[in-house]
Amino acid sequence: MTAEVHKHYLSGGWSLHSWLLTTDHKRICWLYLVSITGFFFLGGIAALLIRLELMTPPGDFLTAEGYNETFSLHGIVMVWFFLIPSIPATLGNFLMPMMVGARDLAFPRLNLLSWYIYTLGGIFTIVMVIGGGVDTGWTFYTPYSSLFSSSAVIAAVAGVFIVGFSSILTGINFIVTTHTMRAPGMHWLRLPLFVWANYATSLILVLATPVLSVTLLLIAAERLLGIGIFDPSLGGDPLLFQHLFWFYSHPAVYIMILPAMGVVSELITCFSKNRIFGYKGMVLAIMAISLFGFVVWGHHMFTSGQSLYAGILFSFFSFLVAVPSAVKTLNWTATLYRGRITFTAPMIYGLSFLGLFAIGGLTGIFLAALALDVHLHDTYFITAHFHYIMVGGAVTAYLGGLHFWWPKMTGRLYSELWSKIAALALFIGFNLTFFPQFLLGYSGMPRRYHEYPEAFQLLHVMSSLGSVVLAIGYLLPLVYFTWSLFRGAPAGANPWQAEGLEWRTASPPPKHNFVSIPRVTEGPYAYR
Amino acid sequence: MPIVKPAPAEQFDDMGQQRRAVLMGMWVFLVTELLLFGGGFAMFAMYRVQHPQVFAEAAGHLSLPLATANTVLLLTSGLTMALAEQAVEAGSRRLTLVFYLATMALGLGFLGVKGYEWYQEWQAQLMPLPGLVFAWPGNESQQAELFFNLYFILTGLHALHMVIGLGLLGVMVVLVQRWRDPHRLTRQTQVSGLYWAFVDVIWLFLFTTLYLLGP
Amino acid sequence: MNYRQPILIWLGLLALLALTVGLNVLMTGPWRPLLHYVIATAMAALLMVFFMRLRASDGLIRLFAVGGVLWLGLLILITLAEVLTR
Amino acid sequence: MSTSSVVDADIGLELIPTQASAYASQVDNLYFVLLALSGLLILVLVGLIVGFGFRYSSKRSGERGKAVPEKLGQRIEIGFALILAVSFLGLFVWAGWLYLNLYGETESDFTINVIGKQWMWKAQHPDGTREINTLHIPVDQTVKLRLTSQDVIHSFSLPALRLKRDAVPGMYTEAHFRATEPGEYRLFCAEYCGTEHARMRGKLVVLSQADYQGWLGRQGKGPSPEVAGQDLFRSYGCSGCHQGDASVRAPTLDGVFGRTRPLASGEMIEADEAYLRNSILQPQKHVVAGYEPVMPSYKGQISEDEIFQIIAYIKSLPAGAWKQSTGAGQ
Repeated sequence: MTAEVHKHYLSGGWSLHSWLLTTDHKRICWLYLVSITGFFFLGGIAALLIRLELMTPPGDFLTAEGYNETFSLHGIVMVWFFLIPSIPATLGNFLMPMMVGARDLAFPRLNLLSWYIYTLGGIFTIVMVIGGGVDTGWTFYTPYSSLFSSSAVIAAVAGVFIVGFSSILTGINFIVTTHTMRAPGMHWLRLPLFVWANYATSLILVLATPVLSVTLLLIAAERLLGIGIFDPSLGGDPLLFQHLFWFYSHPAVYIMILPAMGVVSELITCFSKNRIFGYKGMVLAIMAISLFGFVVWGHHMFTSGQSLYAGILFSFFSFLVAVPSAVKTLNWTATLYRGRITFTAPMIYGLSFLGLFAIGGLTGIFLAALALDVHLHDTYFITAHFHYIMVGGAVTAYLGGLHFWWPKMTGRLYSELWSKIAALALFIGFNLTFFPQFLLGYSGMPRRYHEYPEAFQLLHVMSSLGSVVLAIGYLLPLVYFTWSLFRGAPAGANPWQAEGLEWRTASPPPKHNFVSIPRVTEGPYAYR
Repeated sequence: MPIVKPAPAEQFDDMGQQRRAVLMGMWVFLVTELLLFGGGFAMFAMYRVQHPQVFAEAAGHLSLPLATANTVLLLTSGLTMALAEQAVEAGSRRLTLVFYLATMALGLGFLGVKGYEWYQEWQAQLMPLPGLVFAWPGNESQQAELFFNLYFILTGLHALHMVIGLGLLGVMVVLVQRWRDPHRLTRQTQVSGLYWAFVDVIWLFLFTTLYLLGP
Repeated sequence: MNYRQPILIWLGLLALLALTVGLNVLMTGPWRPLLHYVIATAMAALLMVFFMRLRASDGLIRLFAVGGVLWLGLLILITLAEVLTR
Repeated sequence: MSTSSVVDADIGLELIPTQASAYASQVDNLYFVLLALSGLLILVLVGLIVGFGFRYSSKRSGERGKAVPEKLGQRIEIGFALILAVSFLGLFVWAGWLYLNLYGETESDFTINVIGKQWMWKAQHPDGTREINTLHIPVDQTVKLRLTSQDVIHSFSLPALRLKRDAVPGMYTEAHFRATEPGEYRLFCAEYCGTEHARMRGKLVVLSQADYQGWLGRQGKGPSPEVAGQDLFRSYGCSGCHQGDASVRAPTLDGVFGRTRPLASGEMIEADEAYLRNSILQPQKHVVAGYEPVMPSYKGQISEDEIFQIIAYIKSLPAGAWKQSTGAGQ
């Protein structure tokens, strides 16, 4: 190494101006990181309140309205303000241009705009929702949301609508960047899987979000102007809303999990020092999931009174969409074979992801099976299933990715011991919280209940205790990450001996990512 | 006029790359717009098959002549916009301005006719807003109301896009007036042209769906 | 400048419009809506291929345009199929 | 807040709820098969991760041998995908078949009408007996549930029968079951429906047939739905057009139920419950051939309860019933 010190992207100054008007994707990543972390802990507090209420069978800690507003807040914040933007807007923003070998995203100013839309929309919603309360759940089912609820539905819907634009802009930016900004030699089959995953996610964002937008717009119009669209008394179809909502919201699940799969592919290859097993298969699986994900939405409606034929068709596709996910799990596991495995914190997150995602995926099969879904629909089994995918899967991978790329983003190392403790606490706390909910679900406990028959108390108490461990697991990284910013040891360009263009530049990277644009001569994960 | 040597924005390698990126970005954006309207079309389709008679009857209460005139206006504005694109490429500032202004005039004409149509429907008491009387002359007033709700939402959403388009053209007129960087203007004109033509395309399907599926 | 092509396209569009409105006035029967949509699609195709320069664009952009239409078709087809078999 | 108004079935925690019907045990079988399959896959996965973790830990030095060749890797992937797809296909068919058994058309012994409203379940038995938040049914009878809602979407959930069906405003949904085990079971509203959603629960009581008859006898029952429906038919003025001499203006309704009717639009439609309901609320939707679309809608004037009763009355009329009665009157 020469002694020459590059000016990196953080050395451009700390003035407010240099952050709030930046168009550097790496700085925008930090803006997102701050907003998203705020929303995550807000949603987390709501979750703890929910678990606290459910310690005892009667509704004694929160009123019925209070409970309903709390779980709605939890759902709305976590789905739209945390999970959907989480990995793409932070890690994706930081890494997409670096991984394809570009100086920035194709539209840097659009990128900044999308952060503003996201954050202002989010703050607006939070203020309105906490001030006025919304009790519809994150699903906004009509006619409850349009005609019966007396809470601040319009504000919530408007907020989600606004944030939708931010998703769309990010999606456009990633798609165009992947298509037009790749470095010389970086052809499609040399892209890291993280790029592929974010690309597929962007396709979903772009194709699905507008349908949600127009649907939410109509709920607002129905409440504000009395223009009935979903109103059964005008001959409106109560299932129409569900169709349009799930046309977005089912693919939205893949918006959350695909980037997570991308992250895990990077983690597992790096810490087993091995090529990914079946790269082409992985790419194919990513694209298959994102496209097939669009034709399974009706599996949220098996009990709703939709046509039985449609139910059968949707069930069939739901079984099909599970196959590529299973193949991916096989490939990750096979990547360990004959590798050199180190159990660093990011790797522990990666392996936790494998286990938790497998449980979440397999219970998804239970729910694709029509008759079984009828019994399990709207019970705690569902709650447990999607938390295994979204928290056990997406959030675990998000944290794993943060731990992996933290040295690159900051140039600092964090405490190894504490990071491993946090990763283990999360794994244990998560299972303690959500495994009992599978049992609750099969025994019949419906979701969104603020009081319940006494027989279910034991399992609820276990779940609530687990949530405390989980909360500690989430707070720890906040502490040692902050500590590392000031006291952490310098990381060097490549602390993990990882492959990938982002590791070939300094940590933190210079303003335009590379001193000179790299020329790519081989595929990703050249570990052997 | 001074010849400006074109330079790409700092994240791009060359002009070709920038042009490709900008056009692709616009097209992807238009796809999202398509799906925004698409949700509305899906709703309409669902209700059209559930209440076929009333919906056909209600379509008969809309003014086909006015809508046809509007379609002519919009198609013509598509022509002038395409000509504006050619004019800017040919480097003629005056012609570009003329075509831009013609496009805007035609667009304003469209909105005027649309407004008159809404006014007529308001007079005929077919506007289902709170505070207004909805007087449907036939049977099944509720389902007719559903039709008119969808009609006003879809045409309103389209009119909103027209207004945004007009705003965009207004900005472009100012930029053409200044004529700073012709390469950039060409790119911007192409993007505005794409948006304007897209609003045309949506209108063609709205016209077909709302006006032509009468009894 | 080449005025010929845009004006020809515009005349074609007006002719198609006259056709579809004429059909609406003169024709009855179950096939009429289908014809309306065929004509609308033809008009949209003219607009997209010439005014939006799809003909001169690279294949990828054409793929996006077609993909968007297909996805919309997916949404409409599946919901309609569900309603009609309910 | 008091919980006195909610009556839960007095049963403890059951990880597998009592199988109160043969169908329930079939669903459980599917569950056990899936549990076994998932357990096996998880075991293999965890085994591999732990095994590889030890065997290929970076602390063990030494050569690792060649990676799996790409061809072989692809074969493994495809083979795994195929095995899964085939077993999924089996599960799909099995689960779909059960689903059709639950919701599809079947012969039933009697029908219970259930209406969801914020925040209670109202059930009505064939003889007119009504109850709230509790449902008594006899054992070994095929019961059809016909559900609707008068406000928002609810969901009628009976875990012991592995049965759940949404009650949707503006729509009839159906499900049937045949309980085989007398006892008390839980009843929930499973679809979130507003403030008191969690209190919209009660119990299902499965009685022996004799006990059921006894229970019905003890209820102070009102008029049967047919009789109540006949009264409503008069008081809403339906008889003015549909009955007697006026029936030129409107179709007669005796014996109409279950028949296929030609419509003015040229289509044919079967006169089932949903059709009759639509004809009351949206009369112009399906006008019978040969009649003018002159009937006014009763939307907003008639409750879901009353519609059930009128339908019961129309169903009870055999073909020609009105002709005989008017003939006898002459």
